[in-house]
Amino acid sequence: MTIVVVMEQVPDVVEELAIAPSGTDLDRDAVSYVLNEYDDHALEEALLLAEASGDEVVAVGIDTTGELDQTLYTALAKGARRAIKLTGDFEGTWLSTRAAARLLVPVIQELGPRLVLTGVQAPDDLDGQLAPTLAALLGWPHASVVIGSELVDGVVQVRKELWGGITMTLELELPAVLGVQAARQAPRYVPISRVRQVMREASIETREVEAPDGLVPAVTTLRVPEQAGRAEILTGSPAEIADRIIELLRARGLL
Amino acid sequence: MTQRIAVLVEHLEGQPTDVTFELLGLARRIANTDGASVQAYLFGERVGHLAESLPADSVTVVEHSALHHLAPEPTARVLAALLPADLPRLLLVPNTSLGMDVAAWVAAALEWPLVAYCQALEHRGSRLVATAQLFGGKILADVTLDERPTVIAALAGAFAADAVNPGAPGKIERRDAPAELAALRTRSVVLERPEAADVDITRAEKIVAVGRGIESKDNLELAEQVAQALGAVLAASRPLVDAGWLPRSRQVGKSGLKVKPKLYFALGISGAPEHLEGMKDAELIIAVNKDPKAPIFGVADYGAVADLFEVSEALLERLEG
Amino acid sequence: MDPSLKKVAEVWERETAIVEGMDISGPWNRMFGQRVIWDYSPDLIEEIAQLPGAESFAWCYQCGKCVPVCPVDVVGDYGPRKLYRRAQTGINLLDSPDLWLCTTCANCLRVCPKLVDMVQIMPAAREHAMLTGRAIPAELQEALENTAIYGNPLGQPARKREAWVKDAGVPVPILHQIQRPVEWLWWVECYPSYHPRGIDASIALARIFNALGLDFAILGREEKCAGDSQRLAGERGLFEMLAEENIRTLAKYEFRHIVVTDPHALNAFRKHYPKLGGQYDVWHYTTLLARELPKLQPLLTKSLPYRVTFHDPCYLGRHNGEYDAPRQLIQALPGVEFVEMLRCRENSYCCGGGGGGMWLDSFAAGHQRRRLSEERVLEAVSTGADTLVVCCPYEVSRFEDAAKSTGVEGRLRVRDIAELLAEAMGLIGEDAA
Amino acid sequence: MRENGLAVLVIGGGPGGLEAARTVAALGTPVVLVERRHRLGGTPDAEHYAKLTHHFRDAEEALGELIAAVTSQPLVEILTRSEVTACEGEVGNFRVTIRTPEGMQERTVGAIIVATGFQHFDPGRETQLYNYYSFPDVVTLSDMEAMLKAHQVVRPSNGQPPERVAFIQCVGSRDRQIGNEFCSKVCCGIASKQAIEIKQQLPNARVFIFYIDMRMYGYWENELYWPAQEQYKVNYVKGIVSEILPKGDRLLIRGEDTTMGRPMEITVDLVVLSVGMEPSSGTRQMARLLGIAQNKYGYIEAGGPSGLDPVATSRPGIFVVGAAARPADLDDTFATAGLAAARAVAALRQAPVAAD
Repeated sequence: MTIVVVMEQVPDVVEELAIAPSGTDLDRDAVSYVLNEYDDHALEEALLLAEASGDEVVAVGIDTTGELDQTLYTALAKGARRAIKLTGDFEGTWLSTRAAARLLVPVIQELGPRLVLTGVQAPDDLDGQLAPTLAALLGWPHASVVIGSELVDGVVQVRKELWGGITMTLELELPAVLGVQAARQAPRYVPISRVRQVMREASIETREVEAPDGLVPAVTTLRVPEQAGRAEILTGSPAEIADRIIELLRARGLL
Repeated sequence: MTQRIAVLVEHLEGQPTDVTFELLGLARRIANTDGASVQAYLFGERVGHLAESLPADSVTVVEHSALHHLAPEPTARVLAALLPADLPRLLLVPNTSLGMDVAAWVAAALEWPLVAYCQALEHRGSRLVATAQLFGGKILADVTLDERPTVIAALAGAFAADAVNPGAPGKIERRDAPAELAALRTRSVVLERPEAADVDITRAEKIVAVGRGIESKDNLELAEQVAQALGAVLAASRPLVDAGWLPRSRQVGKSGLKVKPKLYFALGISGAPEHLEGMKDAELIIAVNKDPKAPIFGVADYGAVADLFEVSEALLERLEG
Repeated sequence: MDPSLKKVAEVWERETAIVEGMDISGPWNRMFGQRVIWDYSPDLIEEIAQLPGAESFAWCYQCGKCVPVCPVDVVGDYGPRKLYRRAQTGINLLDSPDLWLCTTCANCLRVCPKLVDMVQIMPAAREHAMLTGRAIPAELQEALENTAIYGNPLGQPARKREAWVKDAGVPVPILHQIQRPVEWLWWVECYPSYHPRGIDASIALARIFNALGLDFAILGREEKCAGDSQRLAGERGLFEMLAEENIRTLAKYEFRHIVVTDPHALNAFRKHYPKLGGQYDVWHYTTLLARELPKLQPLLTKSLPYRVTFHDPCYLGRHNGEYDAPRQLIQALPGVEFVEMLRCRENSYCCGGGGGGMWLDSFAAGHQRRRLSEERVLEAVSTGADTLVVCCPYEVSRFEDAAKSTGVEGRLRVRDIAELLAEAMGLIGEDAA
Repeated sequence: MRENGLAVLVIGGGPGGLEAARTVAALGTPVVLVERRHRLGGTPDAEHYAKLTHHFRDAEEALGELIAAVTSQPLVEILTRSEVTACEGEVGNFRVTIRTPEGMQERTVGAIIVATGFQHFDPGRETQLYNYYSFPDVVTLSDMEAMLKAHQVVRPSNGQPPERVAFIQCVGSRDRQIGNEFCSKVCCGIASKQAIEIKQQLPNARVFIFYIDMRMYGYWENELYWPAQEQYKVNYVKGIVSEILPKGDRLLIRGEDTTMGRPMEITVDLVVLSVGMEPSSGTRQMARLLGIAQNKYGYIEAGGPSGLDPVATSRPGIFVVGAAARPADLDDTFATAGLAAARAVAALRQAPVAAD
């Protein structure tokens, strides 16, 4: 049986981000892309599940960057059996979550997996997270913010993190969609030697797809928040400083 | 018909969460401008009694055992069943672990627009503009809403919980559980609370972190008191862990753990790059250090050039006294 | 919290612990139970020895010469010959913390009668551990992932690699901007480009180069980590990827020689890039400056009232044979009194940063009485020196941290040779560090 | 220089005696070679050596060449199944009595070379050292040589090839209790050589060598020890075995792994005791008969007045070869044989011509 992992490359927020002249997207020429860190956890969780169940992991991604191969080869090197890349007339665009889900649904239906895993969120999913969106379009049960899962007797048992350490354990009938916050263990390391070996020996299946409606998020403008780079210095006596700190915490609901 | 601004009530173990009131406050401000009314969706098992405490014009109550913990599938299916008929102007859902699953699912199922990570929602002229935090908070996206009903997944803590009911308690409307709940594919939902002994600083919402400025192991007690008063866990920079004052599981930084709490309160940490690497993504960083040139002030949102012991004691007086 | 730890009064104790066959589990009285050796097998030795490059692992005949000179054994229970014996008694190196403790300092190889070459064995064994899916220490994993993504172990954006240049106060030409041939291509490397203390040394060196009228330029954002320490940490593939990219980049420009700040880059360019098609004339900056001493000497006008000692970087000294140039430079500094540490030149101690140790600091510290860097700064202090001079970019931050954690912070300053030269030339102030 | 026509008597037909006889004859002097056994070849032949240390020469073949070189030499008279029973006189005029199958013979010889060799240390029925006489699967180096020569390395108890073989070094050597305070010199090399041969014949066997310290003289280091460890995966463990206990139908050996500082208990199928050398009975007997001094261990005292001559005995004109004087390998034996031959011929030529 099959477990699908959806993997996405996203603009690297470590880099300084600039806004394109259009005002509705990042300056994509200045952006560098990395694998969405949560998708890396989704892959790890999928591999852990598959190692226990004997399922086959298929990594699927939409190539919006022209650089997705590296991500997919890495997934293959880590233990995915197949990798499928969707390509189309959307390279360099900011794909909306809804559009991504629409592109993915036919592939998922064709693969007929019993689980779809993807990262809980991405830094650019303005119109919602991918996992629940996919679940809605597929009509499957789902849970996000997943921190652990197990396939037991035809269901998946999922640990979903709420807050303050509280977790919710759900049993979902299969097939189901999971949005992974953290795999049960840190994503494994695969040495580049292995990735390079896979690049020589394995291949990525490519599917040309049509761009759907609502391709990009409906942004009016993007802007950089006004934020001082350095700390605002609290002055006064220790008592006054303490007062200010408490005030700041209260204002943010931290007290 | 009056337009409605709808809010999904998030609750946990019989208590509405703080963000529910923040969203009700936001809904009220929008409604006041638009002449709309505020409608709360209250789903759960035996939660009807909460309806009266909610500052909304009307509370739509659906009770069913499957809704006990607001699990994603049942909650989303109820909303998807009710919304096409109710057609609110906006549906406000908290962008929390519970809410994010529901918001995206419902919006996709109904093909309604959605703005997630919303930190501001305000009128600009006649239009509503939602502002979302993207790219790790480095970019804000303004989205001008059109006339279609729209789902807003709003960040917790971003809006003031200042809503008051203008008039009498709202109208309470009980609805039957929709048929979809009979055919759920989510089974068995259980909540677990963490064991008190476990401290995992990577998951802590609030961290009080101490560095060499704490001077001696005996002084850790003061920092521990500050942490307790703030509901935070205690963490440390490398030298303290090396000295064996705290276990390695409390070490923040390159060679320790990477943390992203809502609050990082740094006491006596100068901020070596190796340390900053582990905590610079915290949402709010407040640093107290005697050295005005301490690099920690380069990443902190707020800083105080002061004696950490004096500030700690002043804080304790206020928080405990 | 490690789940096997439980709190007993004020200490944390492990539920069970077997160390080198000694079962030290038990209540706080720590009664020892000794484990009998039930079997010997060459299998685990063979598993390592069959790896290309690691053949010599099976050659050890337990003479023990390596152990006293192993810097890791000085602060823990390690030593190459012990690895062989542990393997023989059933402890798999691939699953043992020992796998990650070697800094590839090469001091064992220097004395080994049978040429058991840990400098080759360790990378091969580590790569094999990675390829067979064994977990690697998280710190190292992060550094390797950062290097793969960003081209530097710090996880800093490539664009910021040249950001220090604007603070240099002197021209630092960048090749992709000037587009002309230069005499010297200065390979700055990662820590001198990104780490604040590394940048201090880079600025000092840029000013010295300018004062000498050297025709030089840097690659800036196009430079990626030379990758030698990643290779030694077991990531040969990552090294090859970086080397191929760097060789392609270097092919775009005309230059006659490369001068490197980092001895690890020197080692990579001298010994490993040629195998991948990159042939360069590479100099460490101390070698270059020592050659320029006739021009440099008259510029050293300010007397520095320091008592200094010098730490030989493993990859400059033992690996590449340069012991004299740094000493010539130090002895040229007016006013400076130079004292040697007990372990210097060929038998110099190791800072702990090589072979991936830079990214295994906490891991290693968990298996050692004290850090190698701490051992070294204490040795430096014992000479009566007030300044520890270094010329490898790993060392400034390692030794400064060590000075803090050993409590000698106020008594010992750590300075790059370039910083002292620039200070004596009046190009930087004493506090520029 | 003058010839008196007298022969040199060589006592012992092992490698040392053969080489001495060959050299004396090659120098043009007649030889009488006396051997107690019915055939030449000495201990390597009597104990069925497989291969010789250190060139892995086939023992039978190498000895065959040596024997042929002597038997084809007309100047050598060979007396097998013979023993010297009396000797009197002095250099240039020794009158010896030899018991041969044909009867007693009297001969006058000018010089005598004693090449009576060694015997292997016997672990002893009374001492029951390592239970050699109780446990069939405890054997000695010479037992193993015979098995290797027959290509039949098996456990004597059941005839099955062993999976695990352990050598225990220094059995009967370097031991004040036993009285053999000397190192037998060859056992480390021979154990390593045998370990290699065992691995050649039984590639899946595990071979252990437990030692106090490995004494690999000269080229034995790189020709025996290193290949055994590096190519044949022989496990060398520093720490001598204290005792062997029965464990089911196998053997449990107990000792300390001194490098690791930990006790060890290893189960094996076959134990080889690396027994050392002692002077042979012939050596002791001839020393008494010839009136030459022995050291406290029974070896013939060598060195001469200078202390530096390894073939000189306490009596002028009588010379000693190889393992009759000290634990010796074949190199030592051949070197001293050649030297003894030269010294004997020289002594003969310088001695006064017999009165008759």
